[in-house]
Amino acid sequence: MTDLKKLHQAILDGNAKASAEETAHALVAGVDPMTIIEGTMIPAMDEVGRLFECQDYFVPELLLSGRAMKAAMQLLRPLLAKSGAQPVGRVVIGTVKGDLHDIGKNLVASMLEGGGFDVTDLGTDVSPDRFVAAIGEKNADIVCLSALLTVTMPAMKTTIEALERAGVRNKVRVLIGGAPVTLQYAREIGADGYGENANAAVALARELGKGTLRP
Amino acid sequence: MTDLKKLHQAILDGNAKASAEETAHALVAGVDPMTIIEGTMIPAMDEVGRLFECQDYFVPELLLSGRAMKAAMQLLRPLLAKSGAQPVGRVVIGTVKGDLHDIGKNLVASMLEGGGFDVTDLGTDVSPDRFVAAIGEKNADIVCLSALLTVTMPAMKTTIEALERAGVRNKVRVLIGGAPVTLQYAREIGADGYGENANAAVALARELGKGTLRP
Amino acid sequence: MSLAIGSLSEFLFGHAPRPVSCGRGLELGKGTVIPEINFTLPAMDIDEATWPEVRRLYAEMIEGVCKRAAELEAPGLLVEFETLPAMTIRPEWGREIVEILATCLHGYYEKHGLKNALRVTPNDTRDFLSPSHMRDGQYWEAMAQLFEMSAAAGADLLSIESTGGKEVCDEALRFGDLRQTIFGLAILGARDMEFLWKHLVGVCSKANIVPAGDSACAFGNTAMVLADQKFIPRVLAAVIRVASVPRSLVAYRMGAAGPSKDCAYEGPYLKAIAGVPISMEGRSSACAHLTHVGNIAQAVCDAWSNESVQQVRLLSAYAPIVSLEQLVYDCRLMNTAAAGSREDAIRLRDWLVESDAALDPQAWVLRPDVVLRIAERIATEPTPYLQTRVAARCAIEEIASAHREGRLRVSPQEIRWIAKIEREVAQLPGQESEFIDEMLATPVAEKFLPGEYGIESVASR
Amino acid sequence: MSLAIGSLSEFLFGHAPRPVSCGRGLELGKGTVIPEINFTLPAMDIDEATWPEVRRLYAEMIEGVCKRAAELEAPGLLVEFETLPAMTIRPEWGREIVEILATCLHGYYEKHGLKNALRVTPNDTRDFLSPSHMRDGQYWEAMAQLFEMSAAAGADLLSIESTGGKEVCDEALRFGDLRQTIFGLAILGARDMEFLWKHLVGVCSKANIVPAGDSACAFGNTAMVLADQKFIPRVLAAVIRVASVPRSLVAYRMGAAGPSKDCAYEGPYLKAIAGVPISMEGRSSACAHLTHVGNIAQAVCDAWSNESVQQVRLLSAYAPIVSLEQLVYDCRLMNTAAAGSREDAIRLRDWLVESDAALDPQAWVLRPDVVLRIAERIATEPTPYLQTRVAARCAIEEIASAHREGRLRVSPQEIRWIAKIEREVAQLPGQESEFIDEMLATPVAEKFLPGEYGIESVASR
Ligand code: B12
Ligand code: B12
Ligand code: SF4
Ligand code: SF4
Ligand SMILES: [Zn+2]
Ligand SMILES: [Zn+2]
Ligand SMILES: [Zn+2]
Repeated sequence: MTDLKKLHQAILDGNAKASAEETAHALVAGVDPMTIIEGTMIPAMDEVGRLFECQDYFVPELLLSGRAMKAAMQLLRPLLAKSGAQPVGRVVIGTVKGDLHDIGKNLVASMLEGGGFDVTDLGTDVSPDRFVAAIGEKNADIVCLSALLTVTMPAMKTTIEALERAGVRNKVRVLIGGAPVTLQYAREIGADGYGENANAAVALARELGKGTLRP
Repeated sequence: MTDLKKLHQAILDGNAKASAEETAHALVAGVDPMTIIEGTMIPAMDEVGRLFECQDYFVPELLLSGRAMKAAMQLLRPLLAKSGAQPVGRVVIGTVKGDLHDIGKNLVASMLEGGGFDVTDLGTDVSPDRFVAAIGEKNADIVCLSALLTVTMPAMKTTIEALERAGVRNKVRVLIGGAPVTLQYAREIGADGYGENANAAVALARELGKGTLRP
Repeated sequence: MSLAIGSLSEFLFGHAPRPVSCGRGLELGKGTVIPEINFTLPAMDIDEATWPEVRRLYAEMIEGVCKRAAELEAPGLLVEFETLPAMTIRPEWGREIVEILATCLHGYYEKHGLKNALRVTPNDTRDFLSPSHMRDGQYWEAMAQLFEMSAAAGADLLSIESTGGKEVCDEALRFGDLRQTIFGLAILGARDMEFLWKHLVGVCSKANIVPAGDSACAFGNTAMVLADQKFIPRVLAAVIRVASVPRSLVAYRMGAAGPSKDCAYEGPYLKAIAGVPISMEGRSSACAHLTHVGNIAQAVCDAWSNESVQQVRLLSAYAPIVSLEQLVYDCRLMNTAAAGSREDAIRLRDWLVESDAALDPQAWVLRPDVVLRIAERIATEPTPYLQTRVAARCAIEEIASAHREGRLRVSPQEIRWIAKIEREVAQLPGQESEFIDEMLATPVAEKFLPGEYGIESVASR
Repeated sequence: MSLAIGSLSEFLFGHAPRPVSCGRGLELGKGTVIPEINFTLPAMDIDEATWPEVRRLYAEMIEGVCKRAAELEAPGLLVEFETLPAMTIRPEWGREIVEILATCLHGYYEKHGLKNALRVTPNDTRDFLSPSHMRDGQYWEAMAQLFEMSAAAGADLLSIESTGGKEVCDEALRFGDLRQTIFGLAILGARDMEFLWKHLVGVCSKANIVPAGDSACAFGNTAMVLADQKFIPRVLAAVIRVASVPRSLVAYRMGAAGPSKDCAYEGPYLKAIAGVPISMEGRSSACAHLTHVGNIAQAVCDAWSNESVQQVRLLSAYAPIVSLEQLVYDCRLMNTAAAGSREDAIRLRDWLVESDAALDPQAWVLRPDVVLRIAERIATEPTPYLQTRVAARCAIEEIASAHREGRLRVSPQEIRWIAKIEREVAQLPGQESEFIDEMLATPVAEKFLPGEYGIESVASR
């Protein structure tokens, strides 16, 4: 059990190397993979989330803990039954056509991943067609559009129209965000939700997953 | 002729009493009414307009000259043939429902009158129905709507809709203005024109009268 | 009556002879200048259908400004809620918004220690009837109700921008008629203020909250906006500003305590005479009114405000948050300068003054030295009418002499207005009753109901 | 290399050792602070269909701000036109707007004597390809063309906010990785700046206009915005700001003359070292970025800017006019104080400084005294990399000691970051080539094309 405390700490510290090592030790010592995950790793990530929420941790710490968690999972995944944990949902995310701002979008993507979503990041300057294609390929539930320029905001509308034309609009929930975007705008273009920041994005994606829409 | 110079000066000074007196003198001296109007009064008012344009005169001076002109006209009108000067157009103006700001609207109304329009001022807080009724009664060509509050701007749209419902929308040109109003908004609600200030309002009303619309 | 502020060196931002404590730990005039923020709806209808959205928007606005005020460690925050007509006519609506705002403010005080207070300013709807009913009728009833409801729902201060006399001033301004303007301000306005503020002070003292102040906005600011559009001369607007002082003073005589309203640019006079803390706005409120007194208006303020800004999105954030941030930095500068020494505060004050004063007569009449000189003359007169008469006279004298001495620039077209105004002022009767009788004999009398201002008696005398 | 500014008492707003004359009678750094206004489109598409409307909007914006600047008798007006991507990718569009703006500015100079100049800042579109092509390809070609076309169409100054090195910094910022950030700034950024500014200075000297300056906006301001959202620590953002100085300095070494870009908050360092006039923004640009350096950013500026604001309607006027008015009043205050005496200018400067400095490390590193100390150390190093290394080290030292002495507050969560940054800085190699080799061996190398920065040779060494 002492070893698992070290794993806990390694995740909190965002130390991927130590995290993998401690996981390996535990496995060698015969600890059940599900015990490692549920007894140690998930509580550790919950703790990280809490520290971030109360603004004790910053994003770098959050991301590094995420990496440490991933490093451990890499060892555990092959040992878990195929029927194991399903992702909470499948998300396709990108910055719309004409826009290269991606820092906010990347944060949203990371947080969604941290929140258990399976995230496909299409990058920046993504055309409506590429969104349509990716939804098909990835069988996505949620599409996240980001825009930081007032002159690329209209591309959000164009993208939603393309989803309609392609007949996939009602298969997905569309979530939008970025500094100039507002709830009013989301309503105007018929998006399903608007998130003010990355935390809101995760909460919202969860809500949408449950089929409950924002007003 | 010396007397008509005095009349000219009385109008420039905005002195209604002197203006009426000098007109009476001229009539007694046998000057033809049309000569008084075309030879003296109209040039005087043109001069006033010019002084206002180049910001030498202020609105009070403009309005007082208008009053002086009116005082003279009161003596002349009965002597003119019925077939005399037609108004440039018939305008119905008012501040929309819920809004009491009327200083701007009043200025626009005065300037339109000065510009030769026949103006019916419905006052403030004017409901769409009252606009519709007045258009019928006055056989108006142009309707001017004013709004100063962001929360009464939408009443401009409602008013235009009421004109449509009443079947009078294509009989009139709708001109809108007031501090929060923009050209974009005018386009959005299907108004025929937007005027930034009272001078623009007159120019625009003239243009609309000619059947030429703004972009 | 002697001035509350005896000398130029005591006439400072942040310090008022009669400080005010209000809300949750907020103090005005006790040494620190506080930001006052005001915000309003974007272009939209207010009706049953949109009401939930209206509520949401106010909640969003107050949360946004409080959050940023806490992040920037504002020394305190005064929030003003000016109702829109629909919220006064249906006071239950106004009350709901007051509650939303108060709840958020309480939360920020408790969680973040943000000292704050809520000023509620129902808008004066009495002129929805024409001629206006000032003391009865549905509009007065609803407005009076909103005052009480606001006090109960969490308002810490009550204000109004009352419009008594506006019926005659609107026309007077258009015609540049100073005499008629003074009738609206000093005869009608002052009487209405007496009635209204007696009532308001009563409401406040029952609820144990602060009766703050009124603004001659419907007169002074209308003139200012008209002058900015070059429709009336700036010299006239400047004289009207000073002539509005006695009307606004009535509130304090009736028991109001300040802070005055931000848009009452006559504030420095109110502070000099009544000693109350004042709220002012200037370049900070360019979002609401463009102005030629952007810096000088700040010189002796106790709260510093943005007047009002809509909830529209700018590149960084919503406009009210942007305004709040700018106010906080302005206050930081003033408070830092003042923390040095009184001399430093005076220096900053004087730079604010000198940077505007010479360029516009409207700025000139806000010079602290000019204010003290004219205020002293106002304070010696017994009635609002006589105070207004002397205020107008002193104002045009100060402008004329500053112009003569080359210290103030007056544009060539305006110069003939100086003489015109001097003439008009000289012709104002020495007796109030004479003035009233005279005005009641003109068409002006058709514009208002004398009874609503309690003046039949005088007229029928 | 010794500093252009030798002592704290010469480090003032409005005065720069190497003033710049540009446009129509405009002088920067010669004693008067000038407003610099920037504006942009509201939410809309830019395409063939909307292009006439885009043109109309720019004409409306420039007319609005010029008119108000003339009314307020601004001491001069610098207008910045930052292109939007569509206007750089299709440079003919950018040129059309330049022409519209220049025509209006010429008119206001002739009719109203408004001294003015037009700064054109094509936006850096080279990262539309990933990995970016920095020195060839369609994006570079179009951008290069726009510079020439702008110069011909009426630009008086050229600027850019170049993004060389951003490919690696974006990720580095997210992970709070100072080492990788410094690689992006000092190795990639500095090399790109050398290439770019050589080109730009050439364009300008052919056209006889002013090569103004660049901004480390993509690095420093991204960090600032992330810190404001509490995503990364403020101490880190402060260090990154100072670490961006050597990169931005390259432009001046290559012949740029200033004024620096408003959003380059590293400006005071550029002024201290290169002596060029600087444009700054702070509370005045809250419309574009919220900030924790609202006052201190103003302390030694030569132009004072709003960064950028959309053409949205506020209650008084369009937002650009509102921003312009606020800038003019801010400049009036500075110029009035400075008209008194040098001591007065220093006083105002110091209040601006003291009002912010203690509250945030990002403000602390903009203190004029801190700037001079660190600038001196930067100036003694021979290469951008070594300059950056020392800049980062000095910045964290200054922050740590100010914190220890209780002069600067650092929030509890950030304290552990001070040690972390000190460690990271200490580990930076003394040899540039060593650093490059090391970084090229990490996954970072996949993010950019070394050849685009002219560094194959080093790597293959
Ligand atoms: C950093 C930055 C850049 C960097 C971009 C780096 C990068 N890789 O992204 C650089 C320097 C390259 C850049 C370039 C430009 N920029 Co820029 N940039 C910024 C800046 C300063 C910060 C943006 C940022 O990263 N913020 C931090 C992140 C974390 O916040 P965020 O993006 O808002 O994201 C959060 C939320 O919005 C939300 N969110 C975001 N996306 C989504 C999606 C969903 C689905 C949800 C639910 C939530 C969500 O969650 C995020 C985390 O909380 C902003 C200023 C600002 N105030 O925002 C300007 C800004 C956006 N840029 C602007 C401009 C003009 C430009 C340029 C055109 C400049 C030029 N002329 O050269 C170019 C255009 C580039 C292009 N083609 O897109 C303007 C936009 C003006 C306008 N008209 O729209 C801004 C507003 C600056 C300004 N005030 O003028 N920029
Ligand atoms: C004077 C004034 C008042 C006076 C009105 C006097 C009167 N009889 O009109 C008083 C004090 C009564 C008043 C009251 C209120 N007001 Co008010 N008022 C103003 C002020 C300062 C000036 C308006 C004005 O007269 N300007 C001078 C005239 C000449 O200009 P103008 O009206 O823009 O008109 C010109 C052009 O727009 C154009 N034009 C106008 N109409 C038309 C029509 C056509 C067809 C055309 C072509 C052109 C055109 O030509 C005119 C001449 O060039 C403005 C501030 C501002 N910046 O505009 C606020 C302002 C409009 N008021 C405001 C508010 C909030 C109110 C109140 C609700 C305040 C309160 N809480 O008590 C009440 C509401 C009253 C009501 N029910 O309508 C806000 C509006 C905010 C919002 N959310 O929309 C403003 C913007 C002030 C602010 N910055 O906060 N107000
Ligand atoms: S103009 Fe300003 S201040 Fe005056 S009533 Fe209107 S809102 Fe209130
Ligand atoms: S953030 Fe400000 S400054 Fe930076 S690129 Fe963008 S616009 Fe230019
Ligand atoms: Zn007001
Ligand atoms: Zn106000
Ligand atoms: Zn910028």
